[in-house]
Amino acid sequence: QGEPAEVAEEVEEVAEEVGEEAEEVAEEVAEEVEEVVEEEVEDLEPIVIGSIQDLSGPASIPGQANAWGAEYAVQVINENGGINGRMLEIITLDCKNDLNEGINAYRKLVDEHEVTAIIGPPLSNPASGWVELSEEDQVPIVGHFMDEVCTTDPDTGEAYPYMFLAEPSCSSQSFAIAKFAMEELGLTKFATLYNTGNAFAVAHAKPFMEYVVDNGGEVVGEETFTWADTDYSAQALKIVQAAPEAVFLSDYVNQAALAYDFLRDAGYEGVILGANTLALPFPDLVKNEVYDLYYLQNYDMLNPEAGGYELFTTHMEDVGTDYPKSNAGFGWDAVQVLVAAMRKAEDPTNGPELRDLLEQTDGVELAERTITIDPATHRPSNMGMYIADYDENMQIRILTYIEP
Amino acid sequence: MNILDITGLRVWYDKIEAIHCVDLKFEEGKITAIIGSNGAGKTTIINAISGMVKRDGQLFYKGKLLTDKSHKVVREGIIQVPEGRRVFAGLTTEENLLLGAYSLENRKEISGLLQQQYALFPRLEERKKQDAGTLSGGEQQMLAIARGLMAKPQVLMLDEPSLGLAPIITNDVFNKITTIREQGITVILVEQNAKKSLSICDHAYVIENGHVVMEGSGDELLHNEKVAHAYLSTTVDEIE
Amino acid sequence: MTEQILKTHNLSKAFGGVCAVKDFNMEINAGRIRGIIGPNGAGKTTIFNLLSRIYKEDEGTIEFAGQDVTSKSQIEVARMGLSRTFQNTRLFVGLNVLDNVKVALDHDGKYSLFSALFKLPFRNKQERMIKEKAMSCLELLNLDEFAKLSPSNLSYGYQRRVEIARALANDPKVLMLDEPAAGLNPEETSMLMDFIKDIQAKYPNLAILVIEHRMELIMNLCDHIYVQDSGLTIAEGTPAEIQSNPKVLAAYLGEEE
Amino acid sequence: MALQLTINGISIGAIYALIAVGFAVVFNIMRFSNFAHGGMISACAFISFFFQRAFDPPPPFFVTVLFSAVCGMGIALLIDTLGYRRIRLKNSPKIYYFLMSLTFAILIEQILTVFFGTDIYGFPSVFKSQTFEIGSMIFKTMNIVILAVSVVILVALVWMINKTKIGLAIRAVAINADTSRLMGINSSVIVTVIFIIAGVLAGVSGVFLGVQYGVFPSVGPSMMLKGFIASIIGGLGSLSGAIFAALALGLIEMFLTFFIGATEATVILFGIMLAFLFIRPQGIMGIIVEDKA
Amino acid sequence: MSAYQTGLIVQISITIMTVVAVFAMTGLAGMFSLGQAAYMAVGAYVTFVLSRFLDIPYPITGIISILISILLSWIIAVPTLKLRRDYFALITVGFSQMILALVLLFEDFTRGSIGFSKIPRMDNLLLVSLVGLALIIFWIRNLKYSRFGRMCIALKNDEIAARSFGIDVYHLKIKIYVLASAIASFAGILMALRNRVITPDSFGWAQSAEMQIFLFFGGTNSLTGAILSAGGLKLLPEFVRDVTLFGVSMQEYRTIIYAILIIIVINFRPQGILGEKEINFKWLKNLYRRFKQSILKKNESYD
Ligand SMILES: Nc1ncnc2c1ncn2[C@@H]1O[C@H](COP(=O)(O)OP(=O)(O)OP(=O)(O)O)[C@@H](O)[C@H]1O
Ligand SMILES: Nc1ncnc2c1ncn2[C@@H]1O[C@H](COP(=O)(O)OP(=O)(O)OP(=O)(O)O)[C@@H](O)[C@H]1O
Ligand SMILES: [Mg+2]
Ligand SMILES: [Mg+2]
Repeated sequence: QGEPAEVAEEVEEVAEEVGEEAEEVAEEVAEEVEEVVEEEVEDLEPIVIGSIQDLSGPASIPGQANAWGAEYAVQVINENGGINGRMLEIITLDCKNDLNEGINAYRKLVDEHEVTAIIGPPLSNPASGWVELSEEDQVPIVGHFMDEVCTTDPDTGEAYPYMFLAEPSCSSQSFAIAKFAMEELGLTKFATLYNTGNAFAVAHAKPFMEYVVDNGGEVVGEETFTWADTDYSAQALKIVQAAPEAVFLSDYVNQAALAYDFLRDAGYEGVILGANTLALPFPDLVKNEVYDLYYLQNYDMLNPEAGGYELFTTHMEDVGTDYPKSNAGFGWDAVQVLVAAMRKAEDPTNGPELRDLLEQTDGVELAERTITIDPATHRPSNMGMYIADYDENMQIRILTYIEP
Repeated sequence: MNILDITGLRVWYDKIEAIHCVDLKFEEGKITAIIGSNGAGKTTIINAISGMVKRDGQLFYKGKLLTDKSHKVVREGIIQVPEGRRVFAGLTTEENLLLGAYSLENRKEISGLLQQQYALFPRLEERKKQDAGTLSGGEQQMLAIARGLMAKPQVLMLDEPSLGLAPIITNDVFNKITTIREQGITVILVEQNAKKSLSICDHAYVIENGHVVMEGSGDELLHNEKVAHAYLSTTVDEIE
Repeated sequence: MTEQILKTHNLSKAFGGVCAVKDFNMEINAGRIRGIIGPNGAGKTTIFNLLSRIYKEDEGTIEFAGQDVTSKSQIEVARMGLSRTFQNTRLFVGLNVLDNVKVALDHDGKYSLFSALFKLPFRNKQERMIKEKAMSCLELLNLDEFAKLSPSNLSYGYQRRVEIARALANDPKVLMLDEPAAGLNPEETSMLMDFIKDIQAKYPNLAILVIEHRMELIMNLCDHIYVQDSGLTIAEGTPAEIQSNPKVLAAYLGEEE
Repeated sequence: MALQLTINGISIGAIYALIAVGFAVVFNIMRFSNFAHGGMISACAFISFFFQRAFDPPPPFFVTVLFSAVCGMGIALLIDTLGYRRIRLKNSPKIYYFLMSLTFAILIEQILTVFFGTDIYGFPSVFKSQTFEIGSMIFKTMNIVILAVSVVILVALVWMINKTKIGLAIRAVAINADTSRLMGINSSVIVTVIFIIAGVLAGVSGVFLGVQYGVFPSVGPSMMLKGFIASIIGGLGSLSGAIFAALALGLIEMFLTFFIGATEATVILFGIMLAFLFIRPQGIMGIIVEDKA
Repeated sequence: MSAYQTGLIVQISITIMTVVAVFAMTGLAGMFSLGQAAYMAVGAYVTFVLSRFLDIPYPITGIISILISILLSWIIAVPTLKLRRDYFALITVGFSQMILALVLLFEDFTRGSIGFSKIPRMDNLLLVSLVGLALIIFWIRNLKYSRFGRMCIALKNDEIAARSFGIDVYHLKIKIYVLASAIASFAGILMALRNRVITPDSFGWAQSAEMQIFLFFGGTNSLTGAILSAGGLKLLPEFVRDVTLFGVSMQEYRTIIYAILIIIVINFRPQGILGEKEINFKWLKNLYRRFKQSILKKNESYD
């Protein structure tokens, strides 16, 4: 019959034609795909940022929580697609709360890992060494070094171009508690007891006293001690004699707990105000009864309704501790601020561009609230503080939120 | 009978051998003198017996192997009065003496011994509350000997006991050494004053560069021409 | 020529209740050798310590090279040329033998800290001179072969010699030897004696003061001897006088064999 | 007010004294400043804290103190074995002990920091009331206990060192370990005994400091400098001097802080120390022995 | 070279400088001080505080600060060096505490614990510190082999004997201490220039103790030992930074590793790594000589 053979021939011809076309198409497609893929591969190279934290040394507890927060934030961001498709890589180095170490870590990140930006430590000592360096290298630093001197020049008040703070500063925190004490508690006579050797404590106590004086209050006692002292009973006695209505304690929790006990032992029965270091485990550390104590909190950490609840509980589970640490939130927040700027950037690895965008940070979503950075000071302008105390079971109880 | 029998003793300081395979025998209840020039190795031998330096070789004490732990050697009754006094400066004379009796337990016995030493060296009793470091050189030497006797030694090793002593006291000390022998104590005497020590000893060894070069009874050596020349800086005739 | 170089007047020193030296009067002329003997604890070393100003006297005066040195310090009299050895050897174990001798010359080394730091030519010249002088001193005592060794590797007898070499290095006016023959055997003692005589010949103006219990040495060398007992001078005189003095025999020498 | 300040000064002085004695035992006998003492105190504070917390209800206080003393002993032995034994066998200079102790001080603090962090752990309070009042004066119960304990320990130590045979041996070993061996003293054991004593003291101080100031890695070291100063001002070779100096230090510090201020007090205290040593170089209780040539 | 590396080199030269000064003081003259970091503080603070408030260029105030350190160390030395050795260590500890207290007291000038920042940038800091280091090593080496070095060792061994050779022990000690303190304060100025900020925490007695540890680690009697150990131990933490063991980063354990290393060395080599030895280049010279000889010989054989 011969038909099938003809058909077969025809089919073959058609197939050949189609094949040629298909090949062409396939080639075209492949080329296009290749182009696209090439572009994407370029995009997929991760953005490297650094994180300098107190992994060891005297501030390692807050430092490690900070490091955790930053790394966790990076993990979550990457899980959700990174920055416009690009992954983020974070390298954490130790600075031991030591200036020299901090500078070495900074140099290593900038020179060897060529990081785009750096997340800073909770304490100001190492950070103060980067003020000039970051400007010279054009590497933005977003951190939680709450001292004003890390973000603005103490002599001129101008902001250091590459230093940014992602949390309320020491002075705004002190203002908050002072405002609370004067307006809500109606107190006017205050005293302070702090460690002159501790930058954190000094940076709280001084603005606190300024605020009190500026708002018609009175500072009846300013007592100090240094790292070498372990006994504050002489200071406590003097404070009792001066009879203030409230005493402000702004040290780290160890010294603050001691100060609390010395005050109570000396017979002081008034109000005691504290910095955010007086959160848990403070009541476990003091021997006297805890009463009339009000202190600052950055987050409403144990409130399931609040935005940061999940973050803080994850942290507690992850590292196995009983106490929520606001530092986990600090690390998280700093990354959010940085990432927001990177998302807007044309080139997220360009330091000067990031810097300009960071200055315009406005309404960026943090663990709990949003942040807007004041371009004049490089510090948040919209973040207030919670005031908390302890209930009968020594659980944190948030009393109020003080607007900035 | 030999109370102490030493064969093949060697001692090294770092890599230098100071004592080369030496055999020594010490007879019970006798005085054995060891003489030799400076640096010959006399002190080293004494220290080796006390376990104060690392050593090699076999040491038999009363037929049994001797321990090399120095504090245990002392408990065995082998007591060294070290060269150069080495009293405990900062402790009183009396405390130094009491330390000598450290391995004894009986208090009565100790105070008896103390009285014996004071009788032997009255000067020490006068100085008993003084810091031993401020004693005169000779007083320190007396203290060192008395301290050795406080331990009720069976073997007493005296390393240059007459060093820095006045002649009158030197004579005294040598007399006392013979008295000590009479109490049945074996004495090993290392001395520069070869003449004196040879004249009181029963047996003597001459050490040179870490070897025993001669041995014999005290008299024999005293009358040996070589010894007289090398250690007495006299000739045999002069002695006679 | 017989210039009086060192002289004491009623020198006294007590420790607590113990009177170590009482009214000690002594003088020595250049070029002479004098001895001090006495039973143990008589106060001989204390006299040396007083003369070299390690101890402060309770009473009395010391005249050295025509000056009253009672108010001077140990360092000052050492620099004036009063040199000594110690009853127990006190060599500097951290330095080798040569450097031990150099140290004695160092205090009046002429170059300053500045030229030392910058290693100026002047310093090098001075160092060379110091080294030559120290070496010649060692050669004098036949110690040159030990120059590079640490003193702790030397036997006691050699250590004593190094001490003497060190004390001599700085051309002292008075050399005080505290029991130089202690720990030496008779052979070595007689060598030491010859050696002291050599020194005397080589340094005709050097006055030497010796404490010793070895009578052969004292009697051979000294032209005048002081005998101390319980802080007091019980006799003095020439060796012959001393040897036959009954007080000395009773207190110190004992019956000579 | 002056009376209350005096009481407070003596209280802090008592704590300095407890540390100074532990420090002085080693210093006076071994002739080196045992900087590891501070670290040992911290370590014992941690151990006793976890011991206390392991039981419900917690064991009586004196059991904790005892337990901590035993642990102090163990730590002292460990440090001795790892750190000091070889130095001793090699007869190295004293300065190596000092160096070793500095290194151990660093090591212990770091280990504690890495494992427990720098946060402080609060010891549950031992006494029902922290303070009691006599007239208008406020006394801290704990301080009185510490004062009593340090006096008892001191008396026991002074007695032991000056009056017993082992005390004599300890002093002899301190002067010359080699010659002591010739007396039949096992010098190695004696030195170990000294460290054990220091360890026991560190154990006791650890609990007290823990209760008083909380448990954290630098609780010992932060107090140690004061103990060091007191033990030396007290006079080398004198334990009782150390305790007097510690009390004096506490008092002076208290008054200076009250009337002049804490930071200024550090400066003035240094001046006083300098002047004191200038006037009385042998310390409060020391005696000067003229060096003999 | 990256700025990271030059920064490290500067830091290490500063450390070596201080340790070399400590070598002169402790290794040669036997004075154990725990207060050298305080002189670094004096150098750093005086230089830059004066420079800022009086508007004087810092090289000039730097010289003033060194002079002040000299004065201070002299004031400390005069009463204390007459006393026993233990007191000296104590006084220096007290001194370092006092200096830090003063920094806090004059907070208006020093900015207290917050730190004195905005120190000007020095472009050739690397060069300056290397030249400074070379000069200081040259000095101290010369010191060791001069009459002053010998006298120091003599007085360290036996003060009474040293005195009896006319060595003015007291004044010699003062001189060496003053020299060491001047070097420390120079190092302090360099450190401020490197860090661009000065905080009191960097100058505690722990820092001074570290210098002593470095010295003994290398060998108290060896200058080259001191130099090598200071350089090596200071670098160690930087090297360990990137090391992971069993999946654990060693960052936190850096100090522990470092302490254990020191304990091992003191145990098994108590005289320090180099002990008494000095590394010199004699062997190099010898090698060169031998090499030359062998060539000469070959040439001869060709003839
Ligand atoms: N600790 C040491 N290190 C190195 N070598 C030593 C040591 N002690 C002794 N020697 C050496 O060992 C040899 C023997 O010394 P030893 O002290 O036994 O001599 P001696 O016979 O007692 O001499 P003297 O009569 O001078 O006391 C000497 O050459 C000495 O230099
Ligand atoms: N620093 C001192 N403190 C107390 N007593 C001392 C001191 N120095 C010496 N003495 C006492 O003074 C006396 C004289 O001592 P010194 O050393 O001068 O005696 P010496 O004549 O040298 O005796 P020897 O020949 O035994 O060396 C001795 O009894 C001694 O105990
Ligand atoms: Mg000998
Ligand atoms: Mg004498």
